[in-house]
Amino acid sequence: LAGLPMAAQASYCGDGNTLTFAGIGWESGDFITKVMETIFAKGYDCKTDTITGNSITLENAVATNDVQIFAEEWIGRSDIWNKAESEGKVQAIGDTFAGASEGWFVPTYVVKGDEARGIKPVAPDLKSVDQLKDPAIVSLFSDPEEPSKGRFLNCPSGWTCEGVSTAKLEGYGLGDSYTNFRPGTGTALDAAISSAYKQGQPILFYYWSPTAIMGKYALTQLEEPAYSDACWANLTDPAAKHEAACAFPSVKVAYGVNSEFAKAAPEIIEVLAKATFPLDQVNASLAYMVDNEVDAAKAAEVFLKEKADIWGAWVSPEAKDKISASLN
Amino acid sequence: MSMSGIQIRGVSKIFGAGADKAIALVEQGLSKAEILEKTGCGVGLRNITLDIPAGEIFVIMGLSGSGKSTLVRHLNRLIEPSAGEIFFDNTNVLTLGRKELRAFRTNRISMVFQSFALAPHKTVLQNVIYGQISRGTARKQAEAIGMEWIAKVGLSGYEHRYPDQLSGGMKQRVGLARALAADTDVILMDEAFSALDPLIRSDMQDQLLQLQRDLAKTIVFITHDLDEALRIGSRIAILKDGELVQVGTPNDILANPANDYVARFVQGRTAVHA
Amino acid sequence: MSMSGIQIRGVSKIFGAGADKAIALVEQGLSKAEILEKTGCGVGLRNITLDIPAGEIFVIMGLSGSGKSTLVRHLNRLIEPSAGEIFFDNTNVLTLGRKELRAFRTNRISMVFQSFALAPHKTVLQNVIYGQISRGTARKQAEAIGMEWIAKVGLSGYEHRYPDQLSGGMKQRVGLARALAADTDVILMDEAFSALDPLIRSDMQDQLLQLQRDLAKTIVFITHDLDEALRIGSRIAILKDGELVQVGTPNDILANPANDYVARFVQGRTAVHA
Amino acid sequence: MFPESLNFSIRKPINHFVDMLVTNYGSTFRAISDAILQVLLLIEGVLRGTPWWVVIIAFMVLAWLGTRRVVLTIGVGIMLLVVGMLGLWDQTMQTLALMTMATLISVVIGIPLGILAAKFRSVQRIILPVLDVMQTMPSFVYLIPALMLFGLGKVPAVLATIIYAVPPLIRLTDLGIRQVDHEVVEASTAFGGSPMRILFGTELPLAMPTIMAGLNQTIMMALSMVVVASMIGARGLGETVLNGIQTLDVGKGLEAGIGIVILAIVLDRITQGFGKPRRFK
Amino acid sequence: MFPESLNFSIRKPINHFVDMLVTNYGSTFRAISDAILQVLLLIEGVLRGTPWWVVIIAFMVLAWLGTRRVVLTIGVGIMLLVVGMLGLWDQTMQTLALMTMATLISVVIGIPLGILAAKFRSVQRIILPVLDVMQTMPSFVYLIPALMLFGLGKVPAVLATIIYAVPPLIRLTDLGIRQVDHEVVEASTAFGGSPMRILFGTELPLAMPTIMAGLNQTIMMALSMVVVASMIGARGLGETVLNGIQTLDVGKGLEAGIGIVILAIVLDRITQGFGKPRRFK
Ligand SMILES: Nc1ncnc2c1ncn2[C@@H]1O[C@H](COP(=O)(O)OP(=O)(O)OP(=O)(O)O)[C@@H](O)[C@H]1O
Ligand SMILES: Nc1ncnc2c1ncn2[C@@H]1O[C@H](COP(=O)(O)OP(=O)(O)OP(=O)(O)O)[C@@H](O)[C@H]1O
Ligand SMILES: [Mg+2]
Ligand SMILES: [Mg+2]
Repeated sequence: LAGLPMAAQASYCGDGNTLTFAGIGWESGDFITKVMETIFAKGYDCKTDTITGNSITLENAVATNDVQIFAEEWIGRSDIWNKAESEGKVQAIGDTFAGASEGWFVPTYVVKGDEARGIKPVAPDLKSVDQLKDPAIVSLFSDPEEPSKGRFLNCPSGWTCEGVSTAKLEGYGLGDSYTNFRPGTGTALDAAISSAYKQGQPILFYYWSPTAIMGKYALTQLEEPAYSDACWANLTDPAAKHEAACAFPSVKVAYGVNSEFAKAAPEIIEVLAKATFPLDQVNASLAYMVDNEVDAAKAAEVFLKEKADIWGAWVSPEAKDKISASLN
Repeated sequence: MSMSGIQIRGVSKIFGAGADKAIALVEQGLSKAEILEKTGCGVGLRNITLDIPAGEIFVIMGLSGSGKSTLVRHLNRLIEPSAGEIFFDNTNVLTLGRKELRAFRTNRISMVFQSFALAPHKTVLQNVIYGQISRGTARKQAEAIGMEWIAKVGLSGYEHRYPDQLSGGMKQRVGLARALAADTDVILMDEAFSALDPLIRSDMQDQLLQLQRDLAKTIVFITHDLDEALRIGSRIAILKDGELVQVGTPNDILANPANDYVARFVQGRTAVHA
Repeated sequence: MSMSGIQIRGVSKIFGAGADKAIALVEQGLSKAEILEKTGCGVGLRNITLDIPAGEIFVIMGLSGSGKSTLVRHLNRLIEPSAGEIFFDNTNVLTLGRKELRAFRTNRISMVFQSFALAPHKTVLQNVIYGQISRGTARKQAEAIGMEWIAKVGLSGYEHRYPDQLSGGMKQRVGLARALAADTDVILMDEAFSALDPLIRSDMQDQLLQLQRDLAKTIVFITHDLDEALRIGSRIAILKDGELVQVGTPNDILANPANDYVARFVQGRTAVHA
Repeated sequence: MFPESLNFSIRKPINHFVDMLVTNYGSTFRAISDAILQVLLLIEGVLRGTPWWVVIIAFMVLAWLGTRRVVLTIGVGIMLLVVGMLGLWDQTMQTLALMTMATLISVVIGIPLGILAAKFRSVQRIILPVLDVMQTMPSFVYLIPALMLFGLGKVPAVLATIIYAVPPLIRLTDLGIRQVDHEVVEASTAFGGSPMRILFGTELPLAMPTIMAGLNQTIMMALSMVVVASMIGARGLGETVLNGIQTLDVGKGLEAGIGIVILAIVLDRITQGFGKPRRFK
Repeated sequence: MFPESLNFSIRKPINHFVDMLVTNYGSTFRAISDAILQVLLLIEGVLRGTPWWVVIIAFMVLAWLGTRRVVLTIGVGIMLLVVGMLGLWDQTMQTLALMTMATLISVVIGIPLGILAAKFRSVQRIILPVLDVMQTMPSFVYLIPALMLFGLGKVPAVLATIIYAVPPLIRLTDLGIRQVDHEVVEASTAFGGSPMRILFGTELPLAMPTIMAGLNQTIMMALSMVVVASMIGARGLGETVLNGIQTLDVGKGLEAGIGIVILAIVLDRITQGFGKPRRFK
């Protein structure tokens, strides 16, 4: 090794390692992963790979260094991640995008109606969470399995947001009038929302943005009391009694990486630290996928071709040239 | 006439695929062995025409594999003929619809199988009353009839045993009781006594004769035992390689065997009460 | 002496659970029917002691259900006795280990089953050569032996057929050929001719006699046909309800039946070449 | 690699078809769904409303009636007690309601179809590839449209469970009947047994061991769907498993998994007991 | 409700045990995993490296040799062509490699175990509850520790597939051998057939229809695990299904689902063909 002329180029990729991404299934994660993969493959001559899986297995794989980068990690949302982070096995780098938010939603036609589809507003005054107690509103969201109650579609079981929303339901005093319906998977939640939306029916659910659902459908977030640290501490403590609740804090979405990898590949970490997608850009790309019925790879290609001004700032000039060249 | 018995008219049966080709060869007069070699088809019966009068014990004899079982299976249509017709009291059995066929089988004809064919999951009694139950007899009554026949074939004490707990001859007697308990006009008996010892056998022969005399049942009886045939048969038919070689009263056959084959079959016996 | 035959010593067999209790009742001398009623156990054999000399055709007769099949199945240990011992050339068959037992079965003893027990997935030829192949004979050679026996039982042309394409008597002959092709010292024949017509049957009897004369085979033969027993048997044993009633040469038995039962069995026959 | 020029896709028409269905016929399907739901809720209500010890005793009585085996009866009692002690009683009753319903419907559908397949070669020819699809098409592919049409929760869960679990019962009923000794059936025919009597008196009893192997597989496969059922919002043990998995809490998942296994064993042993002929008990 | 005072939990000890395993024995398990992986990669390499038309012809030849049925042989060709035309060739070959491996290992494990269970009542008594656990314990419960030990990807996928798919083969081999006509076996015994000859010459051939029903179920269940396999990182058709599901793209999921069904049908028909006795072809 000593004989090699100044192995200054000694880098993670240069040493022949494969840079493995988590193959995230949802649209934005898929899109971002495709963009970053192309950047490292073309700009930094990395051997790249993507491994599919559901998010638990993939997060776990980051902890074991089977996967190096989880491109859209909603920090604090998954117990697996929290545990691995506290053990120092993984860390969050940069911000994948800023301004992600979460909350409780209803379709906008519930409040405003939708003339084009002939839907009348059924709850024109509905604005905030505290109105949900109103029996008229409860009966709007009636649960077929327990018709006397309304149905609140929570986050899938096991996600951190599920615990928080459960605590909120109690905190807002809605526990007796709504069933806390946990759909089991993100897919089930999405299917329920999109089915209700297509049929113009009222539905009350937890959701987050940026997402394809959020891009596709007109949704209205219900107002909640302002966020406070004390309130949040109470909501996230499963043992506590919840008497009041408040809004979600703004969410940090970052690149989740393996800690050993982070040590071994500072040049990659440097790029990740800078690579923040503007929120409207993510939304635009998601809309592009929906409108044109194309997959994330195509959207990533279009983004890289057309928005060099955005991603150009994340990489070194040589890398930028190489990437641009590869696109043509 | 009210009881006209069974008429078999030109019945042939070919086993195996390509029966058409084989039946043409049968008409050309090729032998069973030749046809087997040429087409792979087995000739079961060839052009059998035969009258079985009502109220008689009609015995069928012949070499092993000569088509005896095949012939009697045609009578209750367990086998469909490749050619020919079968009349039963002047109705063509082959044209019976599903329902008529079932009624025919429950009320008119029953059978003792060469291989017993008992239901392994049913007790002796349940096996024996099968025919009666099929016909709609109330279970109580059917069981009384069944117990009677079980006693007559010497199986009292075994009515709640299962077939796999019986000896070969006992199984055969269950099959026998099953056919007799069905109380039909016609009973087909395919080597029904072959597994019985001489004592029980002669007892059974007596019962059969009595049944025929008292109730005028028509019994088609396959046997290999010439003594038995002579003792109980009103008439004897002899088959060879699927062909009918001779049919007549026992004395006819003993006195005037149609050919050498029949002569060898009845060798050493002379006509009685001739 | 080199060929000492088979000795059966005090063998009893009880079928069903609770054999111990039943065997006590057997010793108290209760009847088969009583024991069946009391314990639900079937008495197969009770305290049989019998010598079967080597090189003879030994016939076993008796009522249906009297224990004949059960007795011969003890000889090749398809059934284990509830009590008693069996010696074969002075070795106790019941003490043979797995391997010895297998060697004993391949080389010394073969069997014709009352219910044929052919392998349905094997052709006639494959069934017939089973014993030879078990013994390790090369397939070519085994097939030659098999074809020879198939011809001898009159089934040439059927060697590549499957059992379900054969008539009852033909199946029985396959079973016969299988036992004979195994070429063992002892052959157990459980009603081996019961489904055969008189012509083939007498032919088979001749072959059996010849086999015994030429090769000094020991043949244990169960039959219900007294003529047959008298014709081929060197010695006849008569069973009743699992008990041995009489054993002796045909003439002995005809001349001095041990009791009324035996007398009825041999009724109407007189001793020949006395 | 396969040449791209030959490619075609059914993706868009399928998606548009699903959209159309959901948009236009959603309410019809909801009505159907609600009807099924009422039955389910009834069973569940009974099971959850009954005190735990009554349920355990009831199952022990069933086990005894089915098998007449003391050890097994006590075993059933202990296993159900374990479920309760693991703190899973309520979830277990929810899952049990779902599985009982799915198994019952599977039997009602599966055995007759198996019989038809055994009797008519044409039915068999049509049914076999359908069963292949039912067993191997990933359930979410049809669950998504089902979710959209029937709503989240128990109804699509029962449907998916039946679709996945019924094929082995159909297949083995078919096989069992075809394997019945031809001679015995022939004898029944010769004595004028009606097709129904032959079927119920001869063929089904003789095919019973094979049919019961099919029912065993149906129960096993139904219980292997418990987690999928929870993925679409059916409550019960599956939800606990899912929660355990998603929080990497293997112990929690295992506890609920044990609950599922116990349910499977209890349901299986009892049904097998009832399926065994009296003679061999 | 079940009284809480009776509760106990095995959750913590299990979790600690898993932690301990991962921490202390992780590298050992990785080594095992790598060995299995090599074999898998070999099969996959061959399948993916061969031109598509060669693969299709090879399968058609196999189908012909197995079944001697023209329609079926052509059907196999057309179905594989459809997979290619749906643009799923490469994924299909990846899945095929995984499934071939899993099925082969299942046969190698399943038939001998089934035979042992049929021969020895004690083996059967031990094996049956284990099979119940294998079929109904939700796979993720054991997959999570497996993932931690073996790493992501094909190896745990093959393991999970085998665990889930092998039980019906064991069960039906057992049942099939027990159902063989006692008299025929007795005759073979009387002629001195060795246990091996009786097994291979008499029992297995006569049990074949039932065993093949088991193999059919094993193949069906293996292919029903394709999506789970992809959830833990195995490539192939499951990946496409998963992606389709997560984006509510029913059409995409359905296309890949059809690919899975086709694989199931092709594998099943070919193996069934080879399992049928020559007499009935
Ligand atoms: N497996 C069994 N289980 C119970 N009882 C049996 C069994 N096998 C035979 N038996 C009984 O043992 C007795 C003798 O049977 P065996 O088969 O030896 O009679 P057999 O003399 O050969 O009669 P056959 O001439 O009718 O063949 C019979 O009463 C029968 O019921
Ligand atoms: N299912 C079948 N398939 C093919 N051939 C058959 C079939 N059944 C019978 N045969 C053939 O038909 C012929 C007549 O058989 P059948 O059973 O009628 O003879 P049988 O006279 O009853 O003989 P046995 O006295 O031996 O019972 C035989 O050559 C037999 O091989
Ligand atoms: Mg016959
Ligand atoms: Mg006998």
